[in-house]
Amino acid sequence: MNKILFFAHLKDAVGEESIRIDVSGKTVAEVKEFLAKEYELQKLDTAMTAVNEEFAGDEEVIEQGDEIAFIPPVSGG
Amino acid sequence: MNKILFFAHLKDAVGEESIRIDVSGKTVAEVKEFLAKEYELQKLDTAMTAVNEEFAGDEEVIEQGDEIAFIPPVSGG
Amino acid sequence: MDERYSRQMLFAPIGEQGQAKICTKHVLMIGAGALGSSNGEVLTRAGIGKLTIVDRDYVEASNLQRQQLYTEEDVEQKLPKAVAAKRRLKAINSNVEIRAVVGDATPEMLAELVGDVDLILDATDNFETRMAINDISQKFKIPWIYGACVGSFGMSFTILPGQTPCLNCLLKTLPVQGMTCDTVGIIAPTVQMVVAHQTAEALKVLVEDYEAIRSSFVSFDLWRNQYSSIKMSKAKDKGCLSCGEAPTYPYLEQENLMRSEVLCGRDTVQIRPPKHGDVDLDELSTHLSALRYEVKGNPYLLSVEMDGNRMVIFKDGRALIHGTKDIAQARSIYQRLLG
Amino acid sequence: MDERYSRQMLFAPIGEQGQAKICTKHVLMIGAGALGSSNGEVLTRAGIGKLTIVDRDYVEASNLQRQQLYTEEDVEQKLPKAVAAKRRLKAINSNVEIRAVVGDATPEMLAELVGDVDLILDATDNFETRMAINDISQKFKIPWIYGACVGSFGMSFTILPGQTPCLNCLLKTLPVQGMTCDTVGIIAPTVQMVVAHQTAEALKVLVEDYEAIRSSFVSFDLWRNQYSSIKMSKAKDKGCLSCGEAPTYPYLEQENLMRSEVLCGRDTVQIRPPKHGDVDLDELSTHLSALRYEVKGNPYLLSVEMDGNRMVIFKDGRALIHGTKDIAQARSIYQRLLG
Repeated sequence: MNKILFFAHLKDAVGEESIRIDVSGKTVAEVKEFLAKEYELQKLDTAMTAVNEEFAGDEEVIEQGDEIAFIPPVSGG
Repeated sequence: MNKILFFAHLKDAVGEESIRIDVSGKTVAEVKEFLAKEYELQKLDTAMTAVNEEFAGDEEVIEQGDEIAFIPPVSGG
Repeated sequence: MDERYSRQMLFAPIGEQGQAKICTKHVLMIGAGALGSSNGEVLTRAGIGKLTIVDRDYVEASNLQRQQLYTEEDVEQKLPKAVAAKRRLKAINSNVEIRAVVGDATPEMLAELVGDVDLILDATDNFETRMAINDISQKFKIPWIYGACVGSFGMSFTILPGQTPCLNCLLKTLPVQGMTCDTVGIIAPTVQMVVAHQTAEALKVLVEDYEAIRSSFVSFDLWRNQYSSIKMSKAKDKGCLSCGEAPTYPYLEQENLMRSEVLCGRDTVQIRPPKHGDVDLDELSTHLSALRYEVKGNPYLLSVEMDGNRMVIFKDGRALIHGTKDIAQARSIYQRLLG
Repeated sequence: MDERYSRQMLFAPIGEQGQAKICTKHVLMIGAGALGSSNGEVLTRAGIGKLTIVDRDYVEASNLQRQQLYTEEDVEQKLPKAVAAKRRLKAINSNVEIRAVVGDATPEMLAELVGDVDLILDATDNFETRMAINDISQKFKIPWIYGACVGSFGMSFTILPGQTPCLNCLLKTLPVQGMTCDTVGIIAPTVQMVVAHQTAEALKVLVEDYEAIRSSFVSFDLWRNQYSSIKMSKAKDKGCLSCGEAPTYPYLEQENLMRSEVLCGRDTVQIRPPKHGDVDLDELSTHLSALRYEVKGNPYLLSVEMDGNRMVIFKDGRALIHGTKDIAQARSIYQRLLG
């Protein structure tokens, strides 16, 4: 099982701060694609991904128990 | 085993951000007394205590695996 | 108005309705130092209806490093902070009604000012005033937001009467000696970070978005890269004399307050803490020497020369401030050093 | 000076030595909007030697809700932000040398300004300028501090050439459309919190306390009560064209920049992003309507009336800004809406 955390407006789009779902074996890119479809999230492809509070690239493979978070970079200032 | 986290100037006084030590079975008050002696910390009696990121009173008993943190309230402004 | 607050109304949790609420609300802010400057500016820019500012000090050179409403000219004129703050805030937003009160935030004064107040913002520099704010908040059912900082370390907690634990639940007793900005220093980013938390919570209270209010106690250290958020519901104490089932509001009572009196014919103010404490004179001496004050002492007392005053501090917390008959000034000096 | 910075020198990690360093350092700040106002004020109060401020905009009423250096008078006078900022900062600390540059922070300008600069502070409102700052930082080996915010959400990351990953490692490509303060709003506490992180890091860089520098990427949401700190060392990409083994500094090259040109005889500026994007016109239309702009559109383009200008945005990111021949103004309008 994995925990997926959503930050900022992603939290509102999904409707929850976190969900529990098994995505072990998938790459980060595949998880993004899956979630984008499931929750109609448009901007996941530009979101930074953290696995267990550490930066993860698109090709990283998720393991059992990993906690995944998505941080959408913003440009305002 | 327990993990004890030190914030702010307590981190400098102890010399580390966290230590690992078994204090299960002791109350929060007893842990404070023990640490105060061990590390010559004067102000632990007024520090707020959190166990597993939740407020804990002086009489609360520590269990195996609990993570303890001390936050010293300050008055500046 | 639409144009001025457009970016704030675009923020969905505020919107037009939230802005309309903000514009009718009255905030009482205790203190116009570092936290007060910055809190006051954020709320004034946000367009609150009325802001009452209470402060007993005047602007000094050492304030300029972090107290964002003040300029070199305010220092030259030795303006009271509440007055200098009002002047700048009016230039920023002339629509906000601002009342400047120069004086000590005693329980009596707080009770007088609190009439139509929707929120009390803590920007004081000592626990005694905070405990009085805490009791006033409970007695009159007005939310308040605790904020404090020293060095690179800061904290905040939102207190809603009838819901959250109160400051007395957390502290149980008045800490005798805390670190203060006058003893271990302070950097401006710490102030900004406390204020970010306080004003975000203030906006939630003002637009009545109670679900969004932070129920945890936040603390952080910007130099040591720490951040912690502690769940607080277990701290609520039914027996608490401030917020429990049979409240007595102890910090509004004379016997629990710091007493101060002008000593007859001596140009000296005596200050006595409510309980006999145990001041660490060695540590205090080290800090004050680092501050370049001339410090002499023995195991029973410490004598400090500072800016034309001489303060003698005894081990039990009692102090004599020589060279003044002004009680508010003497209390300010005392609390800046002893927290 | 001793008195003025006494509370900052009392803070042990700065001390007298740190203060002496701060007073000799030169910071280049790009942008004088919300982040720029507050960053500039903190550093000026802290007593940095020299501050160079670059900004292309003038003060507008909608800035006052969060841009802390500006007053109603600045709006009336339509002062350029860099000029108004300098005026206020000089009143706050006349010891700091302040240079105000009114203009667009192009790669050429950045390369010219960067001579003796010790640190670049990011206070811009768009990724294109940030990527140029990032390449300049790598090319000239100058640290920079990324900061950004929108709504109640903000983030910061400290980039040290030769040590940490850079912004190009994280983003890989320029995001076509981000949320901006002009499309989804912003509250002032978010600004203060980003600035708290940026200025704490700035002070660490200026006093050369490299051990204390935060190596994680911080992001937070003050309304949703979130805070996250992500370890970043794995993000460092050896093949990165900005900081890798064979850097080409792509965002300093003309072909990767947004192009803009005055259309001959038409009082119109055309803007073309470096790559064909895919703008979500529906979403943009919704945001702009909420902002009370008059918006018309079809599946291929959107036409927006705003403050005397009309902007036509095409689905590939190209835009025409009618009613101006001023390229800097046109770029500002474009980037405020499209990020």
